[in-house]
Amino acid sequence: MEVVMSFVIGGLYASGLYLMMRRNILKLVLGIALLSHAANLLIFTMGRLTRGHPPLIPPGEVRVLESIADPLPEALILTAIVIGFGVQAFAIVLIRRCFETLGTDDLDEMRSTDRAP
Amino acid sequence: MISLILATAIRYLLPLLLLLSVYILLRGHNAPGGGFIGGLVASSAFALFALAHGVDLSKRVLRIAPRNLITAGLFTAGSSGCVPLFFNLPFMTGLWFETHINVIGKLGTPFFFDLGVFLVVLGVTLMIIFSLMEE
Amino acid sequence: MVWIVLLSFVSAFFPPWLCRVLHSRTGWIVALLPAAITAYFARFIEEISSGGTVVESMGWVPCLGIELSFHLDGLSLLFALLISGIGTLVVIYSGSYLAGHYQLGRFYSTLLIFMASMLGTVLADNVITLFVFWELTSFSSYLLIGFNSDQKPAREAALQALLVTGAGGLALLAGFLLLGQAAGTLEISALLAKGDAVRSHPFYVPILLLILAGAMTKSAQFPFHFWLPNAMQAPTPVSTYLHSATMVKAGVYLLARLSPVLAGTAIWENVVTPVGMITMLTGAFLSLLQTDLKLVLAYSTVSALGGMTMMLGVGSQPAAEAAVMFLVAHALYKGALFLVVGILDHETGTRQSGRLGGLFRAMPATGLAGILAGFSMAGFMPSFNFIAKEQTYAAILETTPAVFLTAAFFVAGTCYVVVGGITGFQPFTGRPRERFLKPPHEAPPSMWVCPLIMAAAGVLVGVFPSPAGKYMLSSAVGAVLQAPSEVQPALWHGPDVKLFLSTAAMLAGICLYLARAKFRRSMEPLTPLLSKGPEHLYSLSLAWLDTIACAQTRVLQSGRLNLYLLITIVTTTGLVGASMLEHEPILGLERWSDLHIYEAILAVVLLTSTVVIVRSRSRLAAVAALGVVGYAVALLFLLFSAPDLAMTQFCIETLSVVLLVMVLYRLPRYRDYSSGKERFRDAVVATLAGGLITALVLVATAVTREARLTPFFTEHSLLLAKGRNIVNVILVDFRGLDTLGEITVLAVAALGVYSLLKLNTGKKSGD
Amino acid sequence: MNLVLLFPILIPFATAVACLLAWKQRHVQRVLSITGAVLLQASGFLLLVSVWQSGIRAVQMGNWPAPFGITLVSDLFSAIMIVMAGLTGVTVLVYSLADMDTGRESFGYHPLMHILLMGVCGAFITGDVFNLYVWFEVMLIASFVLLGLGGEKAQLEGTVKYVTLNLMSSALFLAAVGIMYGAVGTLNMADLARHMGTVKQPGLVTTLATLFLLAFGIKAAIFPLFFWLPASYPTPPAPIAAIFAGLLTKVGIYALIRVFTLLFVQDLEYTHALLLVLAGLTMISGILGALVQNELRRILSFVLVSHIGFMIMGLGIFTHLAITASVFYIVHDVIVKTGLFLVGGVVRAERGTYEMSSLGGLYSSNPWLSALFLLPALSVGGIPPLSGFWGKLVLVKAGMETGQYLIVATALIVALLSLLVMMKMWADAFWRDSPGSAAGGSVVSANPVSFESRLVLFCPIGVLGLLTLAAGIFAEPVLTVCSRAADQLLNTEEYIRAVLGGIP
Repeated sequence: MEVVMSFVIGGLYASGLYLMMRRNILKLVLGIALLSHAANLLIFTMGRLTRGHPPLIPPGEVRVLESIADPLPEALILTAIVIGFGVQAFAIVLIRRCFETLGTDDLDEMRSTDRAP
Repeated sequence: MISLILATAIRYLLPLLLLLSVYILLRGHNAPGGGFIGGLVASSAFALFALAHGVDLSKRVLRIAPRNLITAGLFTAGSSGCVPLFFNLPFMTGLWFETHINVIGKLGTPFFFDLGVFLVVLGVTLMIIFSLMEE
Repeated sequence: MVWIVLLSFVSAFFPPWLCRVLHSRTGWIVALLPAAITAYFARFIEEISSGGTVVESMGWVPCLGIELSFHLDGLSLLFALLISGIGTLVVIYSGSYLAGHYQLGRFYSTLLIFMASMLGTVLADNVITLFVFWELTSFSSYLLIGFNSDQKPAREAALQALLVTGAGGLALLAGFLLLGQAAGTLEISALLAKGDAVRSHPFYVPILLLILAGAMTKSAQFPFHFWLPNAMQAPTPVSTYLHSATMVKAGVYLLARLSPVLAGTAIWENVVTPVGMITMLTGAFLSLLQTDLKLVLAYSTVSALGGMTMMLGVGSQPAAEAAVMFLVAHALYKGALFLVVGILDHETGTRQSGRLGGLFRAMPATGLAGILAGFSMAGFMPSFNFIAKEQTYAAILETTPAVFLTAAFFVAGTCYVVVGGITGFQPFTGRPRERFLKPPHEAPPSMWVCPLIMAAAGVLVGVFPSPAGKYMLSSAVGAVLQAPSEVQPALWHGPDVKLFLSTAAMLAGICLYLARAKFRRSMEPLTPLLSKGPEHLYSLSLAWLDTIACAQTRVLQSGRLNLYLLITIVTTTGLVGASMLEHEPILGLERWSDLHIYEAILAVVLLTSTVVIVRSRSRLAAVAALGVVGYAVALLFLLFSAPDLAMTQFCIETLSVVLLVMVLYRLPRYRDYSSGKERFRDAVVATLAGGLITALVLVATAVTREARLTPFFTEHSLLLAKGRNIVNVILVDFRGLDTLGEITVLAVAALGVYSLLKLNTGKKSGD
Repeated sequence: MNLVLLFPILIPFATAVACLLAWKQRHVQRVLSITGAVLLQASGFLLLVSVWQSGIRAVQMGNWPAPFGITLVSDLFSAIMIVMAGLTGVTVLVYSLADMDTGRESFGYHPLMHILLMGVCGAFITGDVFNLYVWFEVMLIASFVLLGLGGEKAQLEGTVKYVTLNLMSSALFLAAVGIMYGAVGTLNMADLARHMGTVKQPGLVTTLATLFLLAFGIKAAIFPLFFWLPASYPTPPAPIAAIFAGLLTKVGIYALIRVFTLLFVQDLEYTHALLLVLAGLTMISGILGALVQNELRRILSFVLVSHIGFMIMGLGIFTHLAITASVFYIVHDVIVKTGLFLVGGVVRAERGTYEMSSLGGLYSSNPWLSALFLLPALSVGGIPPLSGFWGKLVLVKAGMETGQYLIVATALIVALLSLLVMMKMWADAFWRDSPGSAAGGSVVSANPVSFESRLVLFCPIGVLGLLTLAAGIFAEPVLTVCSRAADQLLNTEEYIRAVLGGIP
C-alpha cells in the first residue's frame, strides 16, 4: 500500500504545486490546501500503514499487546491539520481582502512592492 | 423554506449538539474525540444557528464574545500546564485527582488542558465565521 | 601612548559644544590637544634617538591574537610629531578658514577623530590594530572630503576616495591575515624578526601583493592615484592635513614599516620601484597641465608619494635616508603651499593660476610663506628639500642601471620647480592680473602664521640640518632598515654628479616655468587621451556593476509570485534530486501487493478529484472537489487505524469548504491568465517535483527501522497518563507543548482574520 | 527546577494572554507589553548566566523522559539567541510607544508581538524537531498577521508573497520531519543525532539534509529563495519591519546552524560545500539587489539578504573559528538591522517618505538621527571598530585558515559593496540638501515629531547603536561567549548527554 500511497502523495504535491504557480489568487489557496493534505498523508505513510488497529487501549487492558498503528505520527498530523486549518483560514480571508483592496485576482498585477528600479 | 426548517431544527439541535460536543471532549482521553473535535462540533452548532438566525442573535445566545473564549481557552491551557510548577515538577506534568468520576474517568491537569483546547477551537471558529458573516 | 590616542577619540565629542560657546575662537582651544600631544611626543625624542623604543600594550581581543599594543620607534615618532605638529597648525588655521560655518563643531570632531586614528596607525604594533586605525583614517577622510555635503562633486569625490582606499583596505586586511598565518604572529615587532621565514613562505607573493594594494591605494599610487586630485573637494585645511601631509603618507609608512619583512626580493623591487616611478612621472606631468592651484598641488603630491615609494622600492641605506628626508621636506613645504592656496582662495575667491598675481603687496606675510615654500618645493639651496634631493640622486645613482631612475627623477625635479613657481611665486609676483570682488587683503594672523611656520621650518632645517639628522632622521632610518644608522644631512657635498644633476634640473625647471603657458597649450591634444585614464575605468566598472545589478534584480525580483514559486520549486527539486541520485537509493517498488480494492478506488477518487480541481473552469466545482479530496483523505485515515484523525479531518474539511464558499462569491470568475506554454512549463516542473516526492516516500519507507517510541506510549499511556486513547494522550500530555503552540496558532489566525476584515488603516480601497 | 528554560516561552505567552484580556484598554496593554518584554530580556540574561555557569541545560516537558516527550534544551547559542530576542522585543516595543497607530494597537498589535516572540523563543529553545515546526508556525502566523495588520495595499501584496513562500517552506519542513521520522523513528534532536548514522538507505541522510537546508533556507532567505523578503519587509510599519528584519530571519539561520552542527555532519563535502556556495551567491545577489534600489527600506532588505550569506558562510566553513564567527555575526546583525529599520522609521516619521529621491538634508536638520544612522550603517559596512568589522574579520580569518580563498574574496568584495550601499544611502538621505530646499521651498515635515516622542524613538535606536559600538570595542568578551557557544555546537556529545542523560 505504501507504493500506492506514495503515488497519491506525489500526485497531490504535483497538482498542489501546479495550482500554486497559477496567476489566479484563488487557485493559489486551493494549491496550498492540496499541499497540506499531501504533507499530512506523507507523515501518515511515514508511520507505516496499519489496517484496523487504532492506537487505543481496549477496555479492560492496561496496555496494548498486539501491534498497533504508530500513534505518534497521528498526533503529529492532528497538530499539523489544525495548524494548517488556521493558516488556510487566514489565507482564504487574505485573498478576499486582497481582491477587495487591489481590485484584481491576478497575482501578476500585485507587483508594486517589487517594482523594478 | 430550507432556512425555515433549519431555523426550527437548530433551536432543538443546538443544545443537543453542544451536549454532544461536551461528551466528545470528555471521552476524548479514552476514545476517539477530545478538545479539538469537541470544539469543532460545538462551533458548527453555533455556525448553523448563525446561518439560520443571524450573527446578532447567536452572539446573544453565546453570551461570551468569541475573543474572550479564546483568551479563556489559552489561559486555561496555559495555567493547567503551570500547576505542576508549584509542586516542583516540570511544565505540563500531569497531575491527577485520586477520585474516579463517571464518563470522564480520572480528572487531572491534562483534562483542563483539553478544555482549554476546546474553548480556543470554539472561539476561533466562531470568531472567523462571525466576522465573515457580519460583512 | 594608548591613553593619549584613546583620549583623543573621546575628545572628538566636545567641539560641537565648545563651538556653541566659543564660536570662531574654538580653534585655539581645540588646538591645545594636538599641541599637548606634540609636546608629549617631543619628550621621547631624546630616548628614541639614543636607540631606545617605547612599548605599551593593552589586551584587546587576545582570543584572536589582537592586542592594543603600541610601539614607538624613530619612524613612528617622526610621523607622530608630523601628525600632531601639523595638526596643531591646521586646527588653528581652520578656525579662521571656516569661521562662522555652522558645522565647524562637527568639522573639528572629525578632524580630531582623524588625528587620533592617524596616530594610532603609525603607533600600532599589531597589524590588525593598525588596520583598525587605518580604516578609521579612510572613513574620517570620507567625511572630510564630503564636508561641503550639499555639493554633489564633494559627495562623489568622498565616495570615490572611500571606495578606492576601502578596496585597498580590504586587500590589506587579507594580506595581514595571511601574513599573520605565515609568520605565526600579528605583532609587528615580532614580525620584523621573521623576514626570512615570510619571504620564503609559499604565501609570500599573495601577501606582498595584497599589502601593496592596500598601501598603494592609500598613497595614491598609479593607477589608483585619481582619487587624490578629486579629494581636493575637501576644505583646504583638510587637503593640507590629510591629503598631503599625513594620511596619504600612511601607505608610505606601511611600506617602510614592513620593508624589513617584505622587501629585498626581486618581486618587491620589480613592483614597488616601477610603480613609484610611474606615479612620480604621471603626477609630475599632470600637475603641469592644471590651472587650479589646488589640483596642481594635488598632482605634485601624487608625484612626491611616487618618489617616496620608488625610493623604498630601491631599498638601500641611502635610498631609505632619501625617502625619510623627502617625506619630512614634502610635509613641510607642501603643507605650507596648500595653506597658502587656501588663504588665496579665501581672500580672493579664486584659485585659478591665471587669475592670481602681484598679491605680495596686499598680503606680505602669506606671500613670504608662499615664496619660501615654493622655494623649498623647487628644491633650491638651502632648503631641506635640496638636501633630500641630493640624497635621492645619491641613492639612485647606486642602482643598476641607474639611468632610468635618474632620468625619471630628473624630469620630476624639473616639474617640481615649475610647480613651486606656479604656486609659490606667481600669485605674489608680477602685476596684479585682475580685479577681485573684494580688494585682496592680508588674512588674519591665525591663518598666515601656520604656513609661515611650516615654510620657515623647511628652510631652517635645510640651513641647520644636523640636529634633525641626529635626533630624528637617524632613528627613523634605523627603524626602516632595522639597523642602527647614522644620518648626517649636509647642504654641501662638494661639486659632484648630484650637484650637477640637481642644478641642471633647476635650470631646466626655470626654463619650463617661463614657458609653462606654451607647454600647457602644446599638451592640449592629449586631453581626450587623458580622460581615458584609470578614473575612466573606475567609473566604467561602477556603471557595469550597476548594469549587472539591475539585470539580475529584474530577473530575480520580478514581483511575479509564480516565477518565485517556480524558481523555488526548481531549486528544491534540483538540489534534492541531485542529492538522491548521488547514491543509488532502494525504492522497494514491489511493496504494492497487499493493496485492497476499496483502497485502490479511494486512491483513484482522490487523484481524480485533484485533476478536477486543477482542470475545472468552475470555481464551485473546484471547491467541491477539494472537499472530496479532504473527505477521501479522512477516509484513508479511517482505513488505516486513525479514527481521531478521520474525525478531525472531516470536521475541518467541512469548515474549510464553508469558508471557501463564503469567500468565493466575492471573487470574480476564473479567467485565463497564463499562456499554454507557461502552463506546460509549470506542469512539467510540478510533475517532476511530485515524482521526486514519490521517490522520496518510497525510499524512506523502504528503510527498516524499529518503532523506537511506540512501546513507551503503549506501555505508559494508561498507567501513567491515565488515558486509553493514545493519540489524545500524546496530544495533551506526552507532547502537550505542541498542542499549546497549535492553539496559539489558531488564536492568532482568528485575530488575523478579524483584523483583515475589520481594520483598514490605509486610504479607502480602490483609489 | 529548570524554570529558567521555561520563562522564554511562558513570559511572552502570559503577556499575550494578559494583553488579550485587556483588549479594550490600550494603555494597559502598553504597560503589560513593555513589562513582558523587559521580563523576557531579563530571563534571557538569566538563562545565559545559568548556561554559562553550568553547561547545557535541559528540562523534560511533562516529566516524560527524553526522547518520548518534548525536551526544552538550551546551550549557549540558544541562550544568546534568546537574549537577542529579548533585546529586539524591548527596543521595538519601546519604539512602538511613539510610532504605532491606534488602529493597529486596538487590533492586537501587542499580543501578536508577544506571540511572535514566543514562537521565536520556542524555536530557539526546543530540542524536538516537530516542536520546532510548531514554534515556526506560531512565529509565522503571528508574522503573517502582523504583516497584514492594517490591510494597506502594499502590505497585502507583500503578505501574499510572504505567506505563500513561507508556507512552501513549512510544507517542505513538515515533509522533511515526516521523512526523518520515517527513516530514523524519533523526533528528539539529540536522539536523532545519535541514530542518524544508523540509517541504512544510502544517501537518504544527505537527501534529508538537503531538504532541511531548503526548508530553512527559504526561511533564512538564502539565494535563490529570498524573494519573499524584499517583497514584504518594506511594507509594514517600521517596528514590525524592524523585528522581522532583526529577529525573524535569524530563526532560519539558527535552525540551519542547529541541524547542520547536530544532525547532518556525515556528508560534509556535499552539504557544507553546498552551504558555502549558497552563502557566496546570497551575499553577491543580495548586495547587487541593494545597489539598484531607490527606497530606503528596500535597500535595507536587500542588504539584509546579502548579510545572511555571511552567517551561512561560517556554517559552511565549519571550523570552530568559523562557527564562532557565525554566532558573532548573528548577534551583530540582529543589533544593526533592527537599528537601521528603526532609523528608517524615524526618517519616515520626519519626512513622510522612504523614497531616496525625496529625502535629503537630514544631516543638517537632524544631527542626532544622522549619528544614530551612521553607527549601524558603518557597522554593516564593516568599518572598525564596530561589531560588523569583527564579524567579517573572524569569518575571513576562518576562511583563510581552511584555504577557502574564493569565498573569502567574495566576502571581502561584498563587504566593500555593502559599504558603498550604506554610504550611498547616507549621502542621499542625510548628506545632500533635501530636494525640496533646492527648489526654494523649505523642508516641511509631514507630521512634525514632538520632542517627547522623538526621545522615545531615539532611545531604543541609541541603545542599539551603542551596542554595536560596545560589541566592537569590547569584542573579546562577546567573542569568548560565542566561542564557547561554538564549542558546544561542535561538541555534540555534551548536547546529547544533557538531553538524554544516562540513556545509552
